[in-house]
Amino acid sequence: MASVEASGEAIEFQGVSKRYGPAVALAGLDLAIAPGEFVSLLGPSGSGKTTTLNILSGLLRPDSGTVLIGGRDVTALPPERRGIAMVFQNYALYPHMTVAENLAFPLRAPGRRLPPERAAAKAAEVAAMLGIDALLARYPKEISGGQQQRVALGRAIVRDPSVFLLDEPLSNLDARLRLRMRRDLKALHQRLSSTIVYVTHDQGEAMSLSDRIAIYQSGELQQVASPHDIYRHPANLFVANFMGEREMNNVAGRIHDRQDGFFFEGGGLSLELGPRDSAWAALAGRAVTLGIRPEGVGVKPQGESWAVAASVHLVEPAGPDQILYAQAGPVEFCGRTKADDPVRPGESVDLHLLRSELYLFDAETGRTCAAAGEPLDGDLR
Amino acid sequence: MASVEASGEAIEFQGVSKRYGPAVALAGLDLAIAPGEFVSLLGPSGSGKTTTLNILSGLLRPDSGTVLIGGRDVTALPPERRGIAMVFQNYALYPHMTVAENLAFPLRAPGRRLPPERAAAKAAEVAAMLGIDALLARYPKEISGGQQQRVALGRAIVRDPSVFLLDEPLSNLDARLRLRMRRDLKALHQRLSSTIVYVTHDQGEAMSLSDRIAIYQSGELQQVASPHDIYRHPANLFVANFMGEREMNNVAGRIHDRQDGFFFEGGGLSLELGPRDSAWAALAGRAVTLGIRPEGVGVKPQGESWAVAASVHLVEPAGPDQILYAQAGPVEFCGRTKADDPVRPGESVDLHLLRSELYLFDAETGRTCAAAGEPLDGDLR
Amino acid sequence: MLARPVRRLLDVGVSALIVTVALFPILWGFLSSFKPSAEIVSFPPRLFPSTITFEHYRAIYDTGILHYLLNSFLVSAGTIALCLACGTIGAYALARFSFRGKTLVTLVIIMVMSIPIPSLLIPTFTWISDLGLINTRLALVLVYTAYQLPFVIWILATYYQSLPEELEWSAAIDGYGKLATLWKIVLPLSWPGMVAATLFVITFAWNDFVVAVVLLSSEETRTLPIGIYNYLGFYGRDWGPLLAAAMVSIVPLLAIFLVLQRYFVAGMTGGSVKG
Amino acid sequence: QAAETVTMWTFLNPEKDSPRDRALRQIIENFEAANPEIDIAVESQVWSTLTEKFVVSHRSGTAPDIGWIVGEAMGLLINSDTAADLGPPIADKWDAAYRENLVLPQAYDWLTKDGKLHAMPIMAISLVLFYRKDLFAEAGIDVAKVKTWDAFADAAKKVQLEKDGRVERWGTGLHLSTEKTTMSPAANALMAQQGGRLFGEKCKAMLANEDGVRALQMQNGLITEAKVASPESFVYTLDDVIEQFTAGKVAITTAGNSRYGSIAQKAGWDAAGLGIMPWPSFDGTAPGPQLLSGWFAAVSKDSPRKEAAAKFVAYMTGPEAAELWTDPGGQVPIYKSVFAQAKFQAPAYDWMRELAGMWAAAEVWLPPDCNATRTFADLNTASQKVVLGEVSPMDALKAAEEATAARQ
Amino acid sequence: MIPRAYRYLLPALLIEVAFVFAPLAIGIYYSFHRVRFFELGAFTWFQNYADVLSSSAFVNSLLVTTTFALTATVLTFVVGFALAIFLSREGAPQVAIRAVVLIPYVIAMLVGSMLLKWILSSDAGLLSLANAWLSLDLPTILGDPDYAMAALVANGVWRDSAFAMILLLAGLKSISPTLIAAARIDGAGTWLTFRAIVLPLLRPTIMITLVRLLLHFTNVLTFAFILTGGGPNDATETLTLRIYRVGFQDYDLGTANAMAVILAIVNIVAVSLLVYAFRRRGRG
Ligand SMILES: Nc1ncnc2c1ncn2[C@@H]1O[C@H](COP(=O)(O)OP(=O)(O)OP(=O)(O)O)[C@@H](O)[C@H]1O
Ligand SMILES: Nc1ncnc2c1ncn2[C@@H]1O[C@H](COP(=O)(O)OP(=O)(O)OP(=O)(O)O)[C@@H](O)[C@H]1O
Ligand SMILES: [Mg+2]
Ligand SMILES: [Mg+2]
Repeated sequence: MASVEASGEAIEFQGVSKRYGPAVALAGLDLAIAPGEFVSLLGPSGSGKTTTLNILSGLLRPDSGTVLIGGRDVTALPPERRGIAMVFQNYALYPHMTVAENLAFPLRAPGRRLPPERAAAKAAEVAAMLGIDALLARYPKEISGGQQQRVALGRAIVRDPSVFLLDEPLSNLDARLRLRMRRDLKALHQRLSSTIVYVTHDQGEAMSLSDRIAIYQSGELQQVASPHDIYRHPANLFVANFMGEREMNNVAGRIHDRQDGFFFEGGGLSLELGPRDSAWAALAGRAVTLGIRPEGVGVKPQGESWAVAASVHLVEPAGPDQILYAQAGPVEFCGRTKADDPVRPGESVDLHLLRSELYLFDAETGRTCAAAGEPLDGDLR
Repeated sequence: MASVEASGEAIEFQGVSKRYGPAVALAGLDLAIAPGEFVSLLGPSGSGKTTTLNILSGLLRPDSGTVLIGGRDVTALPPERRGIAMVFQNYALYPHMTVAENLAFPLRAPGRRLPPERAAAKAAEVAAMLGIDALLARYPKEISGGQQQRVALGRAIVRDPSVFLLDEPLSNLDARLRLRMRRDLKALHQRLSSTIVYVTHDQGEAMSLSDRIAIYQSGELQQVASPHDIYRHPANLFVANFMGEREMNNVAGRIHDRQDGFFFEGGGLSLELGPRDSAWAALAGRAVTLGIRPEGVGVKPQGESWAVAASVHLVEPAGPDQILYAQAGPVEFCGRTKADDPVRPGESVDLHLLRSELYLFDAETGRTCAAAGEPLDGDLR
Repeated sequence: MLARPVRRLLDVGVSALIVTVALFPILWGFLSSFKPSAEIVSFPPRLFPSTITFEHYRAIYDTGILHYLLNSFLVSAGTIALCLACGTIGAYALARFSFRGKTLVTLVIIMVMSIPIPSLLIPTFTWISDLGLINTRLALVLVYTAYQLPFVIWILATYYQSLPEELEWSAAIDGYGKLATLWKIVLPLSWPGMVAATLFVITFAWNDFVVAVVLLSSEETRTLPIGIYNYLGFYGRDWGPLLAAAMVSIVPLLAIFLVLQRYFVAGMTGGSVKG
Repeated sequence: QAAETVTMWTFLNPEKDSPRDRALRQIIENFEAANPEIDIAVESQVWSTLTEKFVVSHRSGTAPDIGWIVGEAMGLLINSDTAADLGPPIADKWDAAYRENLVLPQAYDWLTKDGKLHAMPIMAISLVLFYRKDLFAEAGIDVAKVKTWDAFADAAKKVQLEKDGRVERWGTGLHLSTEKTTMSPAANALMAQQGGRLFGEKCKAMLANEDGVRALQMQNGLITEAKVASPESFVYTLDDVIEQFTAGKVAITTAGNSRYGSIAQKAGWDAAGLGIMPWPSFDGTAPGPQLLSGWFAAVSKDSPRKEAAAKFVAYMTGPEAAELWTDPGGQVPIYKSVFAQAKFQAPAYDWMRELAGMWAAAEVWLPPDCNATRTFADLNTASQKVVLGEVSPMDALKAAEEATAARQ
Repeated sequence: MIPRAYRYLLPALLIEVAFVFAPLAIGIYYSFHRVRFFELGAFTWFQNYADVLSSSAFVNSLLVTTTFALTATVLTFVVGFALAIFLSREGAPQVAIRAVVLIPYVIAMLVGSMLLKWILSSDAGLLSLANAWLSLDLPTILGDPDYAMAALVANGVWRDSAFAMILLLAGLKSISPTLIAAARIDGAGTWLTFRAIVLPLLRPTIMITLVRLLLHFTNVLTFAFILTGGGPNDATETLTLRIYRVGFQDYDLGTANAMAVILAIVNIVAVSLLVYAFRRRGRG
């Protein structure tokens, strides 16, 4: 067999569940991934991402449901026959092998079995790409945490696999290196067009790498969509709050149908949403939660926005920007402005809430009912 | 002994070195940390950060040099007698103890020995703070990676230690949680005023948490300074390039002493630095590397800046901003602009290089010779 | 890979083979211990007793097997206690400290295991007599410990070395000294090694005849193997009680194994360290 | 006056209930009743290591006052000079009539070295041939006529039972293992030819000679030619063979006469068929030697209670105790006076009388100062070498002789 | 001040010195003397050693011991390893079979060998039954030098496989299942996983097992003593049996101890070589 297995395969989860005693790690996961797609799994700690990978790789047996790879039901297939490469969250390096041997190990597998020199050459090549070529003769316990992580990554990469599972493969690397690795992964993906399932906590990573992002919460898939859609059209309050560096500003309220149009009212705010004959009618009377990202809260009027009087009580520098916290009646708003915008704690300012950053969520179900300042016809998804 | 050990102690490394065979893990580290100070260690993977912590905690014996804690030479003292709490990069949870037992373990140590109920209560309290209170009865292998990391963190926190070493304690947490933890750590630090040494790869973390940041490269300390100084007054090219989300744009050149003033010339650029009688004179004739952060490269004139004609060849969205790559003669510039600045690949633009973001480094030593657009008298540090 | 039913069948077949080979001779002895004396050595031999008799068990009970059992129990318990007490700390030193003479200590371990025990008997007897320990259970405990300790240390040290050292580091950071760490962290994680060592030591102490017969001289201190051996009497072999006693002697060891076997778990260090 | 406690090591246990245990218990009770100033404390030992332990513990000063010594290890006792001289306190006091009463007068000479009587016999045992009277009768053999080894082989052939070409019952059992060895038929035959001797001057074994070759070939012939003994005989110990005899797998066997009781008790056939026959010889003129051994009592040389100990030994080995040793003990009396008693006229004691007669005719003791025990093993090795190793009998015997010599 | 390592090793070392090395010293002292009937005689320099080394019986026993120990060690190890793997799961049947396998190990050695001799003996035992039932004509086992050696080895394997099994099982349990999982993911099938992951990680345990088995089999007395009595024709007279005979039946402790010393040295050399071979081939 050639050393390039690649050209990705389709993956499908059908109603896959896993529980540990009373705790549900994964609840009826339905997820289809196209061949060659790069999908990131994102979600809070303990939400079932690793469980998903483990079930896909065959390390865990699901309690129910079916897993298909390349259209074939692999639910009962042992890991070594699924043709999957994986980076373990805890690395799982072979302690008795040097870095070089660790890297070359997958190439010794039956059916892949490269001649030793070829395998070593391949391993060295991958090591060079990962910047660990000076460590080839060391044992795992003789290298640093980040170096270990790179070995783990290298061991998965070296196979040129068609399906590729990565569980937070860059979490212990410095920013500079992480960026480079990201680029290399992207290149790899393009070269092999393998299917990649990627777990990460770094939204930037997920955004820049993925074709689609899957958001988990407590074992349940919340939304699967392109990075842009996830960011712009979150399916519900959870997704909206989870994406983005900081949480949205959330205000509970209700949509009022007044003579002069539809209004969001709550937390002392009253924001005009649209005229009487607009699509907002569908939402009239609903209890909703308003959400607006810090990016949508500024101190200068920009585009279409609502002004809200507030008093600043904290300003934090954040690189080229600054984060400000301001109290508007009962609501504390967090906003993000350019570092050179002159706001000082204690000042009274007019906060400008950008309409294009306005989201409304059903107060009961959390479902999104208005996104980017516009009402949605039906409920999303 | 009371359960609060706190009120931090001073730490000092004097010429501490550690080698592994031919490999130098730490080269003559000199570092003094004030009582109650929060110092972050930052540096590429494998640069000696963990080694520093291990030597400080007594797990590693330095080959040479002295370690002082609270003014006392502890170089020969075993770890258990140094009164230090530590979060291990690889967690090192006790696999045979439940989460609750893991958390309570340090409290039951000889010499601290809280009564079991008190210890359990304290552990539960810390668990609640870390959001793992539902997992108290689980064993480490029954929880997710991020949950394990939180247990490791909790085990260190629970002691209210006076010296506190954290080795990438948040790397496996999602952005949301990381932010909360960061805040909690800060609060903890203020409450206990313990001395904290913190290893991280997240510059944002380091910037927002630390009193001072120490930058490592290949076992050598490059600079120790406040976050602002590190960012604004990097000691050398390495530090300057390492800090910030992306590398600086680097251009090799020389400072020319012309009739009309001092000029940086190199890579096809010719930038006027200052008039003939300015402080630039000290640098005249030097071979230097120019450095400018992407944040200092825009497409709109802002403040004092130089304009450089270039053609854009790639634009990447990055949340509220966008990253652009543009070729100016032989030099590729990377810039950062607002997402709504209208630049498109293929366009020719005038790049504006902000003077306040200009750095010059001695080409030979890498030392900074001009920072934030101003020449330095002597060399920094 | 074989189809499931075939595998199952193969499993059962292999299991049956193992059980048969291991058990047959014992079963033969077990069944014989219920035969009347004359039938045990009868020819042609018969597997099952024609009538089941407990006479041999009564006989060993009458000769005071309970007392022998008690002695054996005391000696074994003492031996295992001493072996583990000295073995764990010794093994820990060997596994985790680097010190001058480590190779020498290893050599001593190998040396002690290399010595054929019979060659030590006479000097041991003289020496134990000089110490005034002759005919005491303590003497047995000490000598058994001396013979088994090197092996115990070796097993345990090897096991300790397979544990992630970071856990011990962590305990040190948490304020525990070496011995406390050994007790709280290392021991609970080395159960399989301890179980194996315990089993070997107890089996030796429980079954040793050679040393016991030399060092013990009174009914009072007599251990079970001497009791068993005594049925190889001057007036011929008393198979019935001999086998009955042997069967009885198996029971405690098997019980211990079944109890300890619970601790034979894999992946004890799972979830503890990354790497 | 506080009683003096005399400790004794024996393989018996007076607290238990075998016939011999009961005899010992009775003896001690009688003695203590008669000598209230002396208490006898018995420490029961494993028989096979008893003598060695007695000697070694004597070296380290922890020996009991009295130790029972097994005949085969008498050389150890005497050579190590562990025992006190029992002549003055016991034997020197005997008169002629007393001596006349002894069944085995040679025993005391045997136990005496350099004028010192090292031990006293308690019970005597000799290696005899047991046979199945019933089978002999069935085959029409008159045991009295089995006087030569040829006749022996014939008889064995006749009582051998074969079925489908497989041997169901061997004519005779041979114990030719090199472990736990005693006199084999070859040894008996050899000794018979050498006037009951196996050792010459300076403990030189007398094996490698024509007589030895003849004896060896006779014995091997039983296996290889007459095929009346199992080819596995080379790994059988005496115990193995006796058990086979008891089980009915073998029709004639060697055994210590002490086994009479247990064989009779456990036999898988009618115990009335159990008989003892004299050893055959080559010429049939005189029976083969009765090699005697048994249990003896020695008093530790360093015992501070030698006098009391000797007193008890005297009693335990005296005619009064001998009665108890015979009943309930089941031992062949070593005093003629015992046989004179009315209750020992019963038929159950016939075999003892018979045996005592054989002893009188052919009493033989191995020289105790020679390291003789394993010479029988050497002979067995020689036998094995000839059959399995294709070594000439003479060479094999030479090797045995050397092995014995190396041991002295 | 004693270094801590030695403080921890002290109790163990004291016990060894007191109850092994002290008697051993006496034993070695004996080996330079003529010791008959437990009586220390003249100092004879290396006379005992010279006698021993020039004796063909000694050479024979050395060969027997070597053959027996090597064969038994290898077979026991293989069987024990196979058992450990076959029974490595923690199901009830596995546990039960482990207990069963353990019985031959925990029964008094002497009784075990006696039972085997009984069964193997073609006159008293089951072999004869088998012969009768199946109309076979199995050869006499104990009466034939080669078969007797095989029987001796079988006795060893039968008894001590459980020992190897337990030790290896303990070793197997120390291997993290995550590593096995990782290997499976990497595409390694059962065999490669075993060879490349399990075996190397088990190396220290394997070494202990082999060393201990080897020493056990060179030093064991009971098997030969009971099962074959060293016969036939000295085909199974192991060195230990010979030492026992010379020391306790011939009462020649000088020679016996000289043999014991030689045996111990042979052991130490063999084991050191084994350990060295293991060390050399792997670190980490
Ligand atoms: N036991 C060892 N033997 C040999 N080299 C080692 C050993 N431990 C660490 N090193 C090397 O020492 C250097 C410093 O390691 P250290 O763990 O301090 O790095 P680090 O800064 O913590 O890196 P990371 O961010 O990846 O954790 C690394 O290059 C590493 O390979
Ligand atoms: N063996 C187990 N027993 C019980 N619960 C378990 C076990 N393994 C995982 N869990 C639970 O299942 C849930 C999902 O775990 P999983 O490892 O998939 O989380 P994750 O999304 O990967 O989290 P992280 O980002 O922290 O790694 C967690 O709440 C965890 O506590
Ligand atoms: Mg995870
Ligand atoms: Mg590190």
